Order: sequence, then structure tokens, then C-alpha cells
Amino acid sequence: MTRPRTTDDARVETGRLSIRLVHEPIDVAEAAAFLADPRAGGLDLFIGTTRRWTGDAETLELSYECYAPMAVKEMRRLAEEAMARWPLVRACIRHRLGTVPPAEASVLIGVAAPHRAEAFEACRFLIDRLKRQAPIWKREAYADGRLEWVQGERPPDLPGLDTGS
Amino acid sequence: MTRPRTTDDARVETGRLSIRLVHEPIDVAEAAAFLADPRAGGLDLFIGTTRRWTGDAETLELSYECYAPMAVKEMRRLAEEAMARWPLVRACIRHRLGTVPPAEASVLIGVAAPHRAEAFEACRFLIDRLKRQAPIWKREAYADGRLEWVQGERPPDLPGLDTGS
Amino acid sequence: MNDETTNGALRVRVLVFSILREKMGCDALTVALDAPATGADLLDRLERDHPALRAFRPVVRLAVNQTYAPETTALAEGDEVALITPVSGG
Amino acid sequence: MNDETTNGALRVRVLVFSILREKMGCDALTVALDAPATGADLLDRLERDHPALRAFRPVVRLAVNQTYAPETTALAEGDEVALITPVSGG
Repeated sequence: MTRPRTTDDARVETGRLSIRLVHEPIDVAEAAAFLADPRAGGLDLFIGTTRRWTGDAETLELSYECYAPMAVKEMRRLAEEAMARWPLVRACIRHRLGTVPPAEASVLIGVAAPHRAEAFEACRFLIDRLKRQAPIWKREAYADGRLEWVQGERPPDLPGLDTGS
Repeated sequence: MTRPRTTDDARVETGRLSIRLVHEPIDVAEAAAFLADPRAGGLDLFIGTTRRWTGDAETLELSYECYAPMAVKEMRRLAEEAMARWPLVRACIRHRLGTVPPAEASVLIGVAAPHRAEAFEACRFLIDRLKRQAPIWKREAYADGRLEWVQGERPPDLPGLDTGS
Repeated sequence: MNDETTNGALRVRVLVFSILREKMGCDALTVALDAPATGADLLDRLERDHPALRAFRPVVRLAVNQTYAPETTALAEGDEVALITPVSGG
Repeated sequence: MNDETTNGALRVRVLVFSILREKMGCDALTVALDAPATGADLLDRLERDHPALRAFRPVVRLAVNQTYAPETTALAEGDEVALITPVSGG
């Protein structure tokens, strides 16, 4: 449970917050162990994975590109916002970069809260905002040979503007 | 991923559903691995843990008593109801029995769905219903020596009655 | 407790858990009832023999053969009937 | 692209990602602007040199020194400005 407090281009580690960009498979057990806390009554972990089929298109793999130092800062800002809105005792975010095969996790959001309602709400908030705000882009490699950058449905929010969530 | 299809007093294993009563620590990585599926876009895992403090009372440990064959049946019924309401591709439930120290998991609900909204909703539904319906009882051992059965706030729902959720 | 089966009688197996088990001082018992009998008849009978049940009666639910069932359910010979106080799993 | 600093000019470092990187054929560049200059001035200038940017202009957001900032933001010498098309992480 004791980790050095670090902030660099790929991670933030404080006592209550752990954010990492990783190039290997996301370790779910490690995230759950980080979240365990005697003040917590409920943990919620969301794990985003790659669907093989989107309509008729078969995805062979995804790859993620990232503006790393800003992504880490933005995820930290979102986590701190969640910690201010809900009484979270811990939160962690993992995002994988590079190539991700189908069914493997590309993102993990984990929160620990005294009660379950808060855990669900904060976890949902974090994944929704991360998908809007974190400067990370996904490229799908389809079975028919196409390589396609996935474009988000809406641009990220600017500071001070309504977030529309 | 291939498990024998079994149903006994302590577990149900079908291809898409895995329900177990366990006496050892809940294995989060095993549950996440069971849920991984190329049809899934989002997994949500809820983990219930023991808070050390409830107001001024310090909990040293919990212990769980269970009407095992009915608990397994009821959890299966709830999981099948969730699978009928949301397009889940997989679901798993683990409930620990016997003594559970603070910060360890007593229950895990995991669902895999094509999209995240469904995963969050189904997971929330399952933990809320499990806490109302599964014939399992928790006893708190407090630091002052008291042993106290926790009584749920409402009786379980009977078939055909509105569930009030 | 009456263990003899008489003509027109039925026997059910009753299971009791957690706080009710402690208050009643018993985790399982066999009860003979005059047929026909419902879940409510069983509860009335149990309450007579185990007054500790009275305080829980408003919140007790029955499970007959491992499924929740209303008190109006007709019981049959050999049924397994569990008394379920408000649960607290999770 | 003008790499010379003139009097009253400022230089910013521009970062480009994903589809815009591919369309513009460039992932980083240094741009000199007449001071004072805003994010909008930078985008106008980039659009002139890289017409591929035009189609993305309505959905591009700027990040100045790793924080989202409106196009009205005044730029300063040495700023790191990223062009952020709608993101798709997660």
C-alpha cells in the first residue's frame, strides 16, 4: 500500500490517488488491492474492453495514441474533481497505450467510497469525463485492412464552460 | 474460460453465468478474467468491503451466515433477470461466508455488456437486489465485545409484489 | 413438537437463521400440522411454541422449498420452510 | 514556417496528434507569430500553411501548456500548444 509519491509524464501516485499510463495489460488485482481501505464500504471498478464486432465491421486490434503529460494532468484533475464531489477514500485510473487486442482492457477506473451509491456515481462520472477530456485517441484496425482513427462525438469541454453531462 | 457446467449448493456455472459462495478471499482477477469477452465493451465490478468504523463503533470483523442452496438459487434468478433486462454477455457473483476481516471483500458483482451504461445499471441492480433478496445475514463483531446481527432495513420482496426499486 | 403423523396431518421441515435462530434457540425443527395448512398456520403454531418469534413476525418472509412464498401458500408433506428475517448480505 | 524571431514576435511549439497528425503530415512544429497573438491567430496561421486543418477547425480544442484553453487565450513565447481533435480514449 505504501508507494512513493510520484508525478511524471506517465503516472501520479499520491496516498489516495493512483493514475498510470501503461504499455502492458492492466492489472485488475493490483488496482483492487490499491483501493482496499478500511474506510471503504464499496468499490466500483469499470473496465473498458475492445468489442470484436461493431455492426458488420470486425476489429482485429486497437491502438492508442496519447499526449501523455497532459493526459496524466487531465485525469488527475478529473479524479480530484470526483473526490471533491463525492466522499471517495481512494481512486485509481489506468489507461493502456499502444496495441490492445480484443477483449483486453484499455482503461480501468476504480473508486472506493464509504457507500455504494457514491462509488457507482463517481466511477460513472470518471469514465464519462475521461472519454470526453483525456487527450487520448484510438485507432481501430479492421479485418478488411482499414485503419481508422475513432473520433469522439463531441470536442472536449473548455474550462469554465458547462460540461453538459 | 471453459468451466464445467455445474449447479450445487455453493455454485452455478453456465457459460455466461458464474455464481459462487466462497470461504476464502474473493479473487478479483479471476472474476475479471471470467467476464472478458470479445462481445463486451464495458465491465463493471462492484466489490463490497467492511468499513472499520460505523459512527463511533469499531468493527473488528464480520461473519456471514447463509441459507446456501436458496442463496445460490436466488442469486441465479436475479442474474437471469438482469440478463433479460440488459443485453449482458456475462455476469458473475461471489459472496464470501464465515469470517471476513475489515477491508476485505465480502461480495463481488461483475457484469460484462456491449456498452458501459448497461454495465453500470445492471451491476447496480444486482447488488441492490442481492442485498434485499439473498438469504444471507451479517454479524458484526465490535471492538467493545458486542456481537450483533445486522438486520436489513426492509424484508425481502415476495414474488409478484412490486419490488419498489 | 409433535413428530407423529396422524391422519390428515402433514409434516414440514423448518429452518431458522441468524438472530431468529439465536432468539428461538433452534436452527431446524420438524413441525406437524393439521392438513390443509398454510404458511400462516405454520407461523401461528411456531409462535405458540416459540414466543420469541412474535417480535419478528411483521418482517419475517417464508421461503418454501428454497423460493420466497406468501403466507397464504398451502404447505405439503415434506416441504422445507425457511423463516427469513430481513437479510444483510453484501 | 518561419523559424526566425523578429522584434515583436513570439514562437510557440505546436503538437499534433492522431488523425490531424496524419492529415497535416506533421506531429510537431515551431511557429513564429507577431505579438500579441491569441490561439485563434495561431490556428489561422496554421490553416494557411496546412489546409487539411480547415475541416477540423470547428471541433479542434487548444491546450496551452497542457491545459485546455479557449482560442481567445493570449500566447506567450515558448508556449506548448496542442491541437486536440475529439478524443477517443477509454
